[in-house]
Amino acid sequence: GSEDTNTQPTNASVEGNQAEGDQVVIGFSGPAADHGWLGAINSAATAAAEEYPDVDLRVAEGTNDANLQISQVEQFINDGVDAIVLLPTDGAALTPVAIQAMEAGIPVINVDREFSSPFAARTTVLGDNYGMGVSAGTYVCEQLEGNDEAVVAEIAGIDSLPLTQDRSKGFADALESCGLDVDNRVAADFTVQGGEATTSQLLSAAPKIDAIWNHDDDQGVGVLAAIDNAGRDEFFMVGGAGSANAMREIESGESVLQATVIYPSTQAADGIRLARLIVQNKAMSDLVEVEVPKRVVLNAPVVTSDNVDQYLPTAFES
Amino acid sequence: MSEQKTKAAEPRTDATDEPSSHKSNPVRSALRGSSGRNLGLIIALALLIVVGGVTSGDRFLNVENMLTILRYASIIGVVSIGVTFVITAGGIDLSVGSVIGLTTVVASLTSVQLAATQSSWILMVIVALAVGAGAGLINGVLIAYGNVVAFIATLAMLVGARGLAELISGRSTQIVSNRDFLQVMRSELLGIPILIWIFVIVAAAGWFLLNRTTFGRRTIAIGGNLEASRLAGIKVKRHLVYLYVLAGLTSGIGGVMFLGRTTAGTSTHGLLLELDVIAAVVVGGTLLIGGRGTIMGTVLGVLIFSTLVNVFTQNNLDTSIQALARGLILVGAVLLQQRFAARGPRRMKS
Amino acid sequence: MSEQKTKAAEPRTDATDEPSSHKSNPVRSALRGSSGRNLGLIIALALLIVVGGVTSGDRFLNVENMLTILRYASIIGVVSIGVTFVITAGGIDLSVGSVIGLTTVVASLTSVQLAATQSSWILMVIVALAVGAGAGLINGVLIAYGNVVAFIATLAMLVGARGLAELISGRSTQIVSNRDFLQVMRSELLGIPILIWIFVIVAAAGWFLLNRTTFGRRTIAIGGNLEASRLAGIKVKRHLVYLYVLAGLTSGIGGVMFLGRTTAGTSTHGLLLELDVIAAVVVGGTLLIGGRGTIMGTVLGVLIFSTLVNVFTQNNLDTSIQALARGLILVGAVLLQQRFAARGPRRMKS
Amino acid sequence: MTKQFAGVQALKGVDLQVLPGEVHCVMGQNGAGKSTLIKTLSGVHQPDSGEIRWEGKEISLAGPTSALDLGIATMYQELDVVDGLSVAENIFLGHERSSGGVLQVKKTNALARALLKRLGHGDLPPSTEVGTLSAANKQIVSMARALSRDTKMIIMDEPSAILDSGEVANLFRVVRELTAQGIAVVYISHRLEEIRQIGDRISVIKDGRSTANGLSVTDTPREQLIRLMTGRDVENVFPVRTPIPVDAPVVLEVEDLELDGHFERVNFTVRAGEILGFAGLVGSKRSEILETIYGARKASAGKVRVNGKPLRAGSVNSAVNAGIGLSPEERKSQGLILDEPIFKNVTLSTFERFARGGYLNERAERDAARGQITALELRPADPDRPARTLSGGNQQKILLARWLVHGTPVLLLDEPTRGVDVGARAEIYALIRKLAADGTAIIVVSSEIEEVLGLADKVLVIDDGKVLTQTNASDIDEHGVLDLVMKGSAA
Ligand SMILES: Nc1ncnc2c1ncn2[C@@H]1O[C@H](COP(=O)(O)OP(=O)(O)OP(=O)(O)O)[C@@H](O)[C@H]1O
Ligand SMILES: Nc1ncnc2c1ncn2[C@@H]1O[C@H](COP(=O)(O)OP(=O)(O)OP(=O)(O)O)[C@@H](O)[C@H]1O
Ligand SMILES: [Mg+2]
Ligand SMILES: [Mg+2]
Repeated sequence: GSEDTNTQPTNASVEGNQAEGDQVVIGFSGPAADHGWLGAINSAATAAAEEYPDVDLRVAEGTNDANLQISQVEQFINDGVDAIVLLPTDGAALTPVAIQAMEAGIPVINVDREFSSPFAARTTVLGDNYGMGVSAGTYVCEQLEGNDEAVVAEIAGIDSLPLTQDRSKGFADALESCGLDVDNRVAADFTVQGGEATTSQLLSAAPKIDAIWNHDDDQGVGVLAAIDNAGRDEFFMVGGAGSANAMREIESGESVLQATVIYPSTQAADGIRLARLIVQNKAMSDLVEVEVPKRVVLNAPVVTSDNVDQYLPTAFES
Repeated sequence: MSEQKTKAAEPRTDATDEPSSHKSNPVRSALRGSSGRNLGLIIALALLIVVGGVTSGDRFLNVENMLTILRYASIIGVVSIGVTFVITAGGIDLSVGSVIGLTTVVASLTSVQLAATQSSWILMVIVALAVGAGAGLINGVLIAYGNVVAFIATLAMLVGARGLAELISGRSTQIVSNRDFLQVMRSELLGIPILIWIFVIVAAAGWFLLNRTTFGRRTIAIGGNLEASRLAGIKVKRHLVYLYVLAGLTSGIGGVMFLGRTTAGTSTHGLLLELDVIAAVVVGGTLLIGGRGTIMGTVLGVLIFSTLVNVFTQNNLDTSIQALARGLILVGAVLLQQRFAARGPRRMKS
Repeated sequence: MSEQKTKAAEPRTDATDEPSSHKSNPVRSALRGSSGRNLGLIIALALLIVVGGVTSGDRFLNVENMLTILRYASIIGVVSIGVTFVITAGGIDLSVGSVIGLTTVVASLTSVQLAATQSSWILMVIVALAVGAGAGLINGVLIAYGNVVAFIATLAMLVGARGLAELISGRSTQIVSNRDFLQVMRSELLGIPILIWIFVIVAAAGWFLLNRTTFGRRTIAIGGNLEASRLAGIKVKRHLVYLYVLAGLTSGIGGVMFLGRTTAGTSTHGLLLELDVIAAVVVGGTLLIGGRGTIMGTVLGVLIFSTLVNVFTQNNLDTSIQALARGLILVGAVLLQQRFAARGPRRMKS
Repeated sequence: MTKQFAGVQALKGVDLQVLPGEVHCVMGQNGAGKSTLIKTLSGVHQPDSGEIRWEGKEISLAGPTSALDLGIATMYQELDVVDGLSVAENIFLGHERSSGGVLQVKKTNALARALLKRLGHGDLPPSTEVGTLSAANKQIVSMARALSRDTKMIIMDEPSAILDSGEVANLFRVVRELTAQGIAVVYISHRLEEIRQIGDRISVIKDGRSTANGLSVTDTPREQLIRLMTGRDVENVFPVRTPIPVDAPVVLEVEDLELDGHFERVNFTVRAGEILGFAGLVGSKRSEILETIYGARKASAGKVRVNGKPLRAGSVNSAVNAGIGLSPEERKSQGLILDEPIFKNVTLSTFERFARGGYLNERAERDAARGQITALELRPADPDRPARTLSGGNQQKILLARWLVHGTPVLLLDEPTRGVDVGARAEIYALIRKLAADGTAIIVVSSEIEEVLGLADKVLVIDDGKVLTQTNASDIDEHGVLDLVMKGSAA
């Protein structure tokens, strides 16, 4: 449908955007769903495609191997899909093939992990990892105000991912602004088992803690189990990503988990919606712009017991 | 693997140490061979503990922290016992990690949890064990009767079980809501958490099974010389199936422990656990080509790795440096163990 | 591994098929054994291609898509050739994936890239190969002279090299800016991308080395019976070192290919590649206990897996089902291969 | 009790009848099909046609277990023990003494000790790991295993091949005990003298076919047996010694060689064209001495020189390069690559010669191997056959062929005729003699003292790692050797 005669950008409206347009074939490739958030990314992407009768989604096997993912994108290019939504295992490594797709006239929507070249994507949808760290750090600062000796621990995700590094940097920067720093830091691997294993070690290593930031709510299930097992509750914890489980904990008010910072698991779903709009030459309805923007950075709000009911409905079941 | 060399060449070297002293010394024969190897491991463990004590002092050397190490070790430990049997018989099981994931997912399904609430939490345990044993049965039948190489059959199970677990769970984490179950799994006995007890019991049972029963003898015999075992009238194929079922069963137990410890079932449980398990078993001194297996060694291997992780965390080490150090220590432990394996018997003599 | 059984028991069945036909038929003896096995693999591959063609039609059966499959296969393929040698000699190398990561990181360091820009892009290649060979050298020396079991030594390298790569790169992805290098790596020859040429050349060289040279003969002999090889005067230890260096070298080549294909060096390159590689080698028909190795089989094994992945993507399967299917196909391919391995000789006779 | 049997591929029609309480000898050349026959009887192979009758009833043996259940126990030609288990555990492998699956260690050990005592080896501790035993002791263990079953028939496939005369006497005593209890013994051996001593009846197999059935041992002359087996006459005499030229140079010098815990201060020289024999009992460390000379074990003291040049201790490569070849004691584990073709096994230490710049010339290799295959009458004469499919005697010939291709000036032969049939044995003797005549210095180790004395020019009598005496072979006889050894052990 990309050879649609209507070359003029439409004056977008919600109804107009919802209306069925030409058939759009979208290829989606992401990392292996080896942790809850990525599982949610996949499910949300598939769900988004199912909402639209005019979207035909091709999902490639999730992989952490750049070589395989490149091959998948090449396949999409060969097949002449209308758009590609790509959550790369490594932004830089997938850049050349994304450029190749763009050069072949296929718009690429880059999700979550950013390419190293501006020419590689038509639109980039990013969560704000640095912002997440800042939000978490700011919340911790607020809660610990006046306690300069406070012990702050951090349970990161996979250390080798740039997004983890960004989160940690944001967190450290925010803490610095109120005179705190990270005393104990461990890295889990975004899984429940990893969260549980590293946290029980962390608790053992740090007999007294005032605040913990855990990067990911899915590994948070394990983190909370470890805290429970150890019978510790002298601190409060801030989560990350914003799973429904975590929000229910916050809602209960009985948990050490007091807040979580949202990192939307709907990024790929957004990517798919945007891909459809781009291919059908539609624009975003509430923007004046006649085209889909080049870059969408999602907010990283803090969810606490005060506003949890507002976020719970859209939270992902990890 | 290149232990072939070791196997072919080593016995002679060993032999140099105990020539033709035909007297039957019960102590010596009880300790036969393995003692020297275990000594090396014990020294490695002691070194680690000293390092931990020196670098972290009381924070490391206290009962709570020791229990933390043991709790962490317990799941890997239980599964390692099962895998020790498989490896002793000359096989391999790469699927234990995935099978754990699958058992936790199935046992924490809403329907199972519902049924468990209505009857007894034991049901969840039974489901987990049954799923584990079932996966082991498939492995075993493929290997023994389908003649599929163990590496490939269990690699296929690794991939397949994980996929099935994702499919069943829809990739979401299922929270365990059965309070009785959680309470039991978190209880203590004589001040020691139940998880650790499970490890102790499985290890003791494994030791007994391997060293004191016909089942154990046959396992070693098959690993040492499959053809001779067959000629001696052992039903080798059937025995191999039992062994993989046993490994599957310990994965099931591991799954139950995971459920209790993390209060959740998910397809990502047990991810890459097989590497830790095999490393622990092999560092412990069980030969990858089969014919020699040691439960004590496996337990020590597991403890070394768990202590290592703990020491790393205590010292707040960067994960990359942890990886580097872990590689070095892995090699170091094996070298140490080998040194003592060669020396052990000679010492015994004097 | 339980191929011990296979080795001990299978040849007998083979033998019953060709009883006392004492004529030496050169064609038959050239094809002997391996032909049957390869036939099974070729059939498996053909089946896959038929499935791909039927389900996806022209989208699957076109030159571009075939090149896509081959480009993907090429990196795994090159490394698999090196690992085939190690496994043929009865060893194992679990570290190839990590070593690839390390080579890409070192070769894409700013200082190296700077030097490469000033002199020639060949420098980057040399650095990558040197790092790979160096890692292989450490593996080899540990295994041959340190008597560390290959599984453990290379597992330690797996963990250690990844840690080192993270440390060196500071966990960031380093972009390759050398245009000459990228241009060469992306060029084509006779319409075929250079990556595929590299695979073809390495495979051909590997085939020649294994089947036509003294080096290959030694490799097979050591895998077949290490002690007998030693007693026949072969320098077993030295040769083992060469083999691991060779595997390291192919990892280095794989690293260069990764750099060209992704234009980036990062410690996560090659993650878990060892599993794909070992699976391809073993499915190909190289025995894990050593003594039999087939480059053709390895190439077919690699192609089967690459085609499988391609067919999956074409058919838009749910990723969990893909995992499940992959497990089943893995077992299926081995069963098929074994069927034909047993039948092969009988067919040849008629 | 009757058994009729015909037709596995390797067996083209074999009949065998075994009566209770008799020692039934099965004879035949290497590769005749004896082992294949007994493997069908013990359920390892299934016959393609023909039938097996047991106590009058036709039976089919699905596997080793069904044979064992019927009361047929077998000692296989290849050592069938498990190295990682103890002696007692090996003996009761497959029918462990247990109560409810729990091993009764004490009982097992006691029973094992009793069995070993019966075999004249009360000194072998039941808890020793079998991997540390010599081949001969492993054979004892395997024999004890066969006896440990409640059997009606015991099949022994070349049980005496690695035993010395004392051990063989023990074995015979046990066999007589068994037959006195009405147990049938099927006995396979290439040593005709043994068959005379122990056998009641003889069946002969040639090329997979029965050529004689149930001949009486006493009524069949030796020559007739040999003719039945080989189809020709063989003079089983040792070839005449050719006098060694007085000026023949010393090729191999061994000076004060020691290996800690095994042997001490071994001194001797071998001249070109000379055959030196090592005589002694099993376990006297003769193999260790050879392996140390060869560098397969690292000497703790002493020197080995070839043509005056000292060898590097513990380096096989240096020994091979200097021109020493070893045909090891355990041909399967130390000598052959079983799944590789014959010709590659033959050229295992010489294939470099057939290569230019690393590129192998397989045709030349195969031709060279074929030359030796013909010369040694190796059967089957197909160089591409995997070594695994050859009979034991023919596998032994491969090892000889290996060093013949190499053409080393020094040859160390550890049990060169173990399991080799009478015909081939004579050929090997002649061959060894011819090699010596061509100037090769040779050391022969054999557990048959007669063989050592008949073949060698000079003899070292060795006991427990000590050289008791060094003498000309013509100056000593079997009794002399045994007397020396007994005295040596007593001292
Ligand atoms: N597994 C096998 N595969 C193919 N051929 C075999 C196999 N085993 C034995 N043969 C062949 O069958 C024939 C009989 O072998 P067998 O081992 O029974 O001989 P044998 O009489 O026991 O000889 P020896 O005295 O040397 O032990 C030989 O030609 C041998 O090559
Ligand atoms: N691998 C080994 N490990 C331990 N002890 C061994 C080993 N091999 C041999 N021995 C011991 O060394 C002694 C000598 O055995 P060896 O086989 O070398 O004697 P031998 O004189 O060569 O006898 P044979 O006639 O059997 O060849 C025996 O007592 C045996 O128990
Ligand atoms: Mg035989
Ligand atoms: Mg000997």
